[in-house]
Amino acid sequence: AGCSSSTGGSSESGKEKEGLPAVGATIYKFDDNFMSYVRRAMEDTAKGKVNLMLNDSQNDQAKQIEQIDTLIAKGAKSLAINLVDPKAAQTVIDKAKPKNIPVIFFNKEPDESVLKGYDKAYYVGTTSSESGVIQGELIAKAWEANKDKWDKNGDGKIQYVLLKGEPGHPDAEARTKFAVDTIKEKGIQVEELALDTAMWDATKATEKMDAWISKYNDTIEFVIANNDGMALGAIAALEKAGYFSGDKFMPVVGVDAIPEALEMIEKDKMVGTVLNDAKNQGKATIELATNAANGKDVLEGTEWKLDDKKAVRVPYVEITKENIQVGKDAYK
Amino acid sequence: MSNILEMINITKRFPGVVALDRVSLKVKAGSVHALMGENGAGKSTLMKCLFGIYTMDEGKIILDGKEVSFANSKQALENGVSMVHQELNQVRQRNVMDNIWLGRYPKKGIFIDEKKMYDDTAAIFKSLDINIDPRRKVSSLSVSEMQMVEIAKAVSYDSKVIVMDEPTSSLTEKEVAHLFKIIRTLKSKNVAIIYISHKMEEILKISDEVTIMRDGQYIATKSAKDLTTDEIIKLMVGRDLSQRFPPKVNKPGDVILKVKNLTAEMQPSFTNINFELRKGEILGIAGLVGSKRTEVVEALFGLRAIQSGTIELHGKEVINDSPQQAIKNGFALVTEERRSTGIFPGLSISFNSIIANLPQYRQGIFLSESKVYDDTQWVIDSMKVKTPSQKTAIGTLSGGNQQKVIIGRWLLTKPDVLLLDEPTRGIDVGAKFEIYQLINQLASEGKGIIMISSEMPELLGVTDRILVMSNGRAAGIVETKTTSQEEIMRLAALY
Amino acid sequence: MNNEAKKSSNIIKWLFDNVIYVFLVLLVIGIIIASPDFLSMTNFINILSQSSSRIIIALGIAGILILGGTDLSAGRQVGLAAVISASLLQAGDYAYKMYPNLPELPLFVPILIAMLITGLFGTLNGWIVSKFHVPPFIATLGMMIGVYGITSIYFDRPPYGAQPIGGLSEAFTTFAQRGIKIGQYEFPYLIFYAVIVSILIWIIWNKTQLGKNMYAIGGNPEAAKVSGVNVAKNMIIIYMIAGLLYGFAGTLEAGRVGSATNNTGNMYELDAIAAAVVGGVSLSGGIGTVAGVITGVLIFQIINYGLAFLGVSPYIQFIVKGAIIVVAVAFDMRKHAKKK
Amino acid sequence: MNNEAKKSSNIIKWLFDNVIYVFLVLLVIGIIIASPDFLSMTNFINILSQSSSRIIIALGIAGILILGGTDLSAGRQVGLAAVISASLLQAGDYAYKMYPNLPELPLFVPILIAMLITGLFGTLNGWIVSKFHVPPFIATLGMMIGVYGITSIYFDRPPYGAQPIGGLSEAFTTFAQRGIKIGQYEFPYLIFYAVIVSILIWIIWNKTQLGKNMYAIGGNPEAAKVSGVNVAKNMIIIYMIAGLLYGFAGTLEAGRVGSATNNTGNMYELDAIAAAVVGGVSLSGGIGTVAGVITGVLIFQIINYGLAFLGVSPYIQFIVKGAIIVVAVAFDMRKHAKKK
Ligand SMILES: Nc1ncnc2c1ncn2[C@@H]1O[C@H](COP(=O)(O)OP(=O)(O)OP(=O)(O)O)[C@@H](O)[C@H]1O
Ligand SMILES: Nc1ncnc2c1ncn2[C@@H]1O[C@H](COP(=O)(O)OP(=O)(O)OP(=O)(O)O)[C@@H](O)[C@H]1O
Ligand SMILES: OC[C@H]1O[C@@H](O)[C@H](O)[C@@H](O)[C@H]1O
Ligand SMILES: [Mg+2]
Ligand SMILES: [Mg+2]
Repeated sequence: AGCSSSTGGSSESGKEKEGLPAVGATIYKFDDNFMSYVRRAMEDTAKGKVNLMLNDSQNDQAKQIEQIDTLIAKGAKSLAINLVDPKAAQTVIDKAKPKNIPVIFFNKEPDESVLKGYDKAYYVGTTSSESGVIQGELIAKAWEANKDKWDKNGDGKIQYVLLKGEPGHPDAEARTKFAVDTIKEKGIQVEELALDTAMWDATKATEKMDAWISKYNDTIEFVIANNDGMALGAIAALEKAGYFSGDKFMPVVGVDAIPEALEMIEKDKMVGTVLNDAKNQGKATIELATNAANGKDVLEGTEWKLDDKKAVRVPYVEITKENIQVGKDAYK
Repeated sequence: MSNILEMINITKRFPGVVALDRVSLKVKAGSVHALMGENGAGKSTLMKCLFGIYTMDEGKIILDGKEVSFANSKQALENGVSMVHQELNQVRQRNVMDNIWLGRYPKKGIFIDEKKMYDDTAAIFKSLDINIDPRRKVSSLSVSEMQMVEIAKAVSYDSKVIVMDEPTSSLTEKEVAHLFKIIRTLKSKNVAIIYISHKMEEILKISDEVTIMRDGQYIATKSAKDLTTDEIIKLMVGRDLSQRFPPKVNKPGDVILKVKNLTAEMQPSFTNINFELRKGEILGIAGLVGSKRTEVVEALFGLRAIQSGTIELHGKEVINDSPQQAIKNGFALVTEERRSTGIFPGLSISFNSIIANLPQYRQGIFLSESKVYDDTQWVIDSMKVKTPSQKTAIGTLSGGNQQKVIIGRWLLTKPDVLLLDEPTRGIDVGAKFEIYQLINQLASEGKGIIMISSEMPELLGVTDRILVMSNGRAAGIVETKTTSQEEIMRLAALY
Repeated sequence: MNNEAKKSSNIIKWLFDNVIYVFLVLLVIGIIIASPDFLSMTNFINILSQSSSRIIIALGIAGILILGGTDLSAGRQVGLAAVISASLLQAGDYAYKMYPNLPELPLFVPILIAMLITGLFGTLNGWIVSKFHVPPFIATLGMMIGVYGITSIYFDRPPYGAQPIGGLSEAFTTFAQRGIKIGQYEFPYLIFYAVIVSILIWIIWNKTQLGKNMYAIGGNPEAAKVSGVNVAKNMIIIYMIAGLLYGFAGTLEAGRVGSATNNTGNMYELDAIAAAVVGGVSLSGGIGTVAGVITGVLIFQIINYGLAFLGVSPYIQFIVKGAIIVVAVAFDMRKHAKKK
Repeated sequence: MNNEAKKSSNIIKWLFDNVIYVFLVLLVIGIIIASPDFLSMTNFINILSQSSSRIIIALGIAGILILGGTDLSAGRQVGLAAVISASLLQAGDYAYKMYPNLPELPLFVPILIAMLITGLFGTLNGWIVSKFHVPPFIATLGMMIGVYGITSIYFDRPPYGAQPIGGLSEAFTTFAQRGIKIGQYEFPYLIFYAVIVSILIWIIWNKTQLGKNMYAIGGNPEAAKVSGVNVAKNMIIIYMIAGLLYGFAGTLEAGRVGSATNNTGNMYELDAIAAAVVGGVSLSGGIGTVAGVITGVLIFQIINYGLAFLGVSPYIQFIVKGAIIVVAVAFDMRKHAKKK
């Protein structure tokens, strides 16, 4: 096991890398669907520019802190950090600041005050809540257009069940809250039939959905999932119960826009999802980190702009059948 | 008669010990060959080398004219060697016939032929006159029944050579007689038996030849006809041991323990046991296996719940509802099953010596190292434990030496009442003598001692009085000086 | 004792010996009282079908427990099999295929391949444990970590990276999601697979030499050895069978959910071991029955399903589930306590 | 044997008995060969400080393993303590405080509260195991699930819901993140805490009655009972001590990371048990040393740190890590094999 794996460019020779500035990066969890795309974009962008040292924090903030120690010990010139737990940002800065190493946080947003406390700290990413808001808008729009079919009991309210990700996970919490809040803001009444955590997991989602279908039968009018994985699990349960054949239908939404979900949307088994723009998140992260590592202004030579919170914002995009190509393009 | 088995110059080393140093053994077909030696002499190790459990370091084994060296027990069994192991080796969770046919189940196609297993077991038991249901779980058998099952299993292989490593350690006289009958039948079928035992009386009765080992070395092989017990002992121990039992010097005094109407909670067990024990007295308990002797002492020691009855110590009632309480009240118990309730196999001699006596070593919150060291050394010295060091794990000692440590453990607690359940099981004559001496000495110091034993000579040689139990009841208490083996047997069969 | 008393004491003894089955019944009654509509054929079928692959995994692991071993790699092996079978069973027209040019294979080929691979890893477990005397906990922990690495490398690849492998072929989803219609109800094939596996395992455990050896090795390895049992060989086979079962269960998981990731099966071993123990398998080896294992799995699944069905809040579910497990086993242990 | 030969055989014996320490040294040498700049004071300090809370947890769990038990709830207890101590130790001026009106408490108060609570759960574990004879695996599995529920309920509350608890007070982060400057290097306090805990535990295990009783219970519970050991009481105390240690480690984790969530500590028990076993603790009880446990943790941490330092790709890291663990123990087991 040599050092060859520390960047995505496997074709690169070790020698070439020696000369490149080192950027230390952590991904909160390597096998996260979405982050795997961000990671690829980072690797692609890094090729030939920096020596990217990638770490898998395995969803454990303590492990990530340790990896940062290691990266600093290995002489990283800048850090690109995908926090496990956004509130741990201060600890990261406490480690980087004395050594004057710039930090680009990405994908999970630290508190504004923390970023303000270190002039070499920036953020690239979205706002967790945004995916929830967009999901909520998507639901509201779809509901308004199909109310006559979907409001099975005709009471004008959405009777929904919600599959939540891991409790305490910032995305799970934000999506759960903002999706429902947004629907309500659009003036649609809702009634929660059931809410349970399926831990981002398709299998668990299938099993929860089995129980709910049995219990609520046709009174369920909407299935909201915190991510596409759980949405797919729910669809498996629904299909087993006879949905999506004949005129039995159930609107299901998720977040992530993974290929499988796009397929479901095309087959009319899913109403929509929310695309996280992985490509641009990864690209922006590395571009800023590269500049930082070279001691340049982080934005130099890039198309990105910082907002007042020292953040580069990469927006979420709503995906439905109409703009499905946008989702597909993300995988080109 | 030709030698069916020759073991020549076998050497076996363990870290820190040379267990066998060029030991030889020649066994004739159709004979009973006794293998004798003190605890730790290397008898079991020699047999384990034969049986493929240990790999010998040097030496040669010739079986039936062919040189062999078994890599595992399977090969030994397939080549006509079977073995009754010193430590009971059974799968207790399974039933008797599963154990008997383990490693060689009869099959019908790919399935096990349960019916054949049952029938064959029943047939073997019938021919050996054993009365145990083949479908019983082994864990529900008494120790002696387990031992009989082991013997039946070894016999059922139709081997040329059967090793019996202390087969009678848990058997009573009646069962021993039964075993001897089995052995004689085997002999008549030209089977050779290697017989290891510390029960002197048995050796001359059953064996044709005797090989004696000492300290891992071969000493001599003689015809049993030409030997006396004393000669064997001399060869084993390396010096004269004129008497088997030390002279009795203890003088029973006042009553120390009074047991009144003791009845166990979970029946069937003992009922209505009454007896008194005096200071300086050694009270034996005799009885057949299953007569609940063990359960009585377990109840005295707080290991078994009692339904009614009282225990008085020094005239005051005591309630031993746990061993801890019993120890506090000055009781000690050397249990019958050394392996399951005695030793901590992975832990050191030192640990095993002092564990029942910890409160004595406390200095503040710590334990005094030096006291621990001294007491351990006392156990090793006074019990003549054969060990490389205090730190040696007890599990690697020979069975007899383990037993000595356990007895030492309890002597350290300086009990008023010492309960001994088959204390000399598996212990060699020399060591037995030492243990008897210690028991005597304790008695002379005014302790009360209760000793369960299935060895009649031992009971008659050591005790002052004997309580005979029969079927959970006290059949009578006899004076040792005036009683006889016949009287005890009669009482034991009373109920 | 008179006859009456004897009879009632026999019943009490029976109840004690079968506490765990009694517990299962009480649990169901409890849930029904809390929510009478729990008592429906649909729920019954759901629970059975959700239990199916778990039963298969638990039977695999239980064999190892009875041997006196353990297997932490079970869940990751399930995941590996799920990912492999899913990747080989994507529908021909699915846009994001892992192997775009792979024709649609007959169902049994990918299932066999997946089983073969996990069977191999199972064998490797058994080999390490029996030949190098590595404690099963460590051997299978190493395997758990290693297999996850392998699965991830296989899974997280171009063209699509770490994406759930979906778009499974119709044949595959039918195999794992459909069932046999009896009257108005559809009994999922899954249930039948579990039944068949249970019967096979029951036969192995009770009627074959391998089974008897398994119990003997777990009960007293020394005794087995000196009785001429080839301990290593038998251990390896039991570990191998477990691997095969994980492989089969993994393909069922993929098919049932309609997709697989490298995280599929994560921690399944914990549930499986727990279910086996609740069902009376002894962690120190030598003891366990097929019926017990199945009961254990059902208890777990009824708890999971029942709490979700009752709509108990997620956090409270954790607490209740933890408590029920402990109480179930505490009750079960009374049968041993009684004997003293 | 002549003197020379004896000497060399003694060395061989020593090497065999201490294979695991030898392995540790070889591991370090291997990494240094692969990357000579691994040999630096910074790396050394990093590894030690990263090992600190793990050592504390592993020592807690190792006591239970020596008892013949196990503890799956360790990680979740660490999480509970982390969340509790963090919530009570937020800086006065931090905007998102869980208790907006709570004044800044002296450091030891929240630490003690956290330890008290986990000490209680530890005691509960011990009580269930010893009084109801529930197998430790099940009792602590129930506890693991239940404690997670409790932590989540505590964590997911108004005013801010399930948000990571950050903004820890200066005193707290200093306590866990700073250290003593010696020359140009800062030795984190963490290391000293681990050393102190190790010494205390060493004393308990080796010099006190409790320690002897612990080994006795693990070595042969029946014999321990007969020898007058109050088995239940001693077990409960050992479980309680483990709980206290998890509590302390949990507060260190929160302080070290600078925040805590209900996921903090998840699965730490697995690493801790594995480290203990690699360090020679027997899962069947009765055997284990403090030095061994520390070595086990260091081996794990050096593997983790070393692989990351070498830049081995994460998925490959899993495979290498799995293999190293198995090999380490396989080597260690040769000392037993030798004796046949
Ligand atoms: N596995 C082992 N490891 C280390 N030493 C051993 C082992 N087995 C036996 N020994 C040592 O070998 C010697 C011989 O032991 P062995 O068990 O053969 O004696 P024995 O003659 O059968 O005694 P006993 O009559 O007490 O059964 C003893 O010193 C014992 O400590
Ligand atoms: N049915 C049984 N199930 C389990 N254990 C048993 C059973 N019967 C006897 N035992 C155990 O076997 C041992 C001896 O049994 P018991 O007390 O009946 O006979 P004993 O007269 O004490 O025999 P001995 O003195 O020869 O050991 C005891 O430790 C007892 O617990
Ligand atoms: O932590 C895991 C989760 O992370 C989210 O960001 C993602 O949308 C989910 O699909 C899931 O992968
Ligand atoms: Mg409605
Ligand atoms: Mg012997």
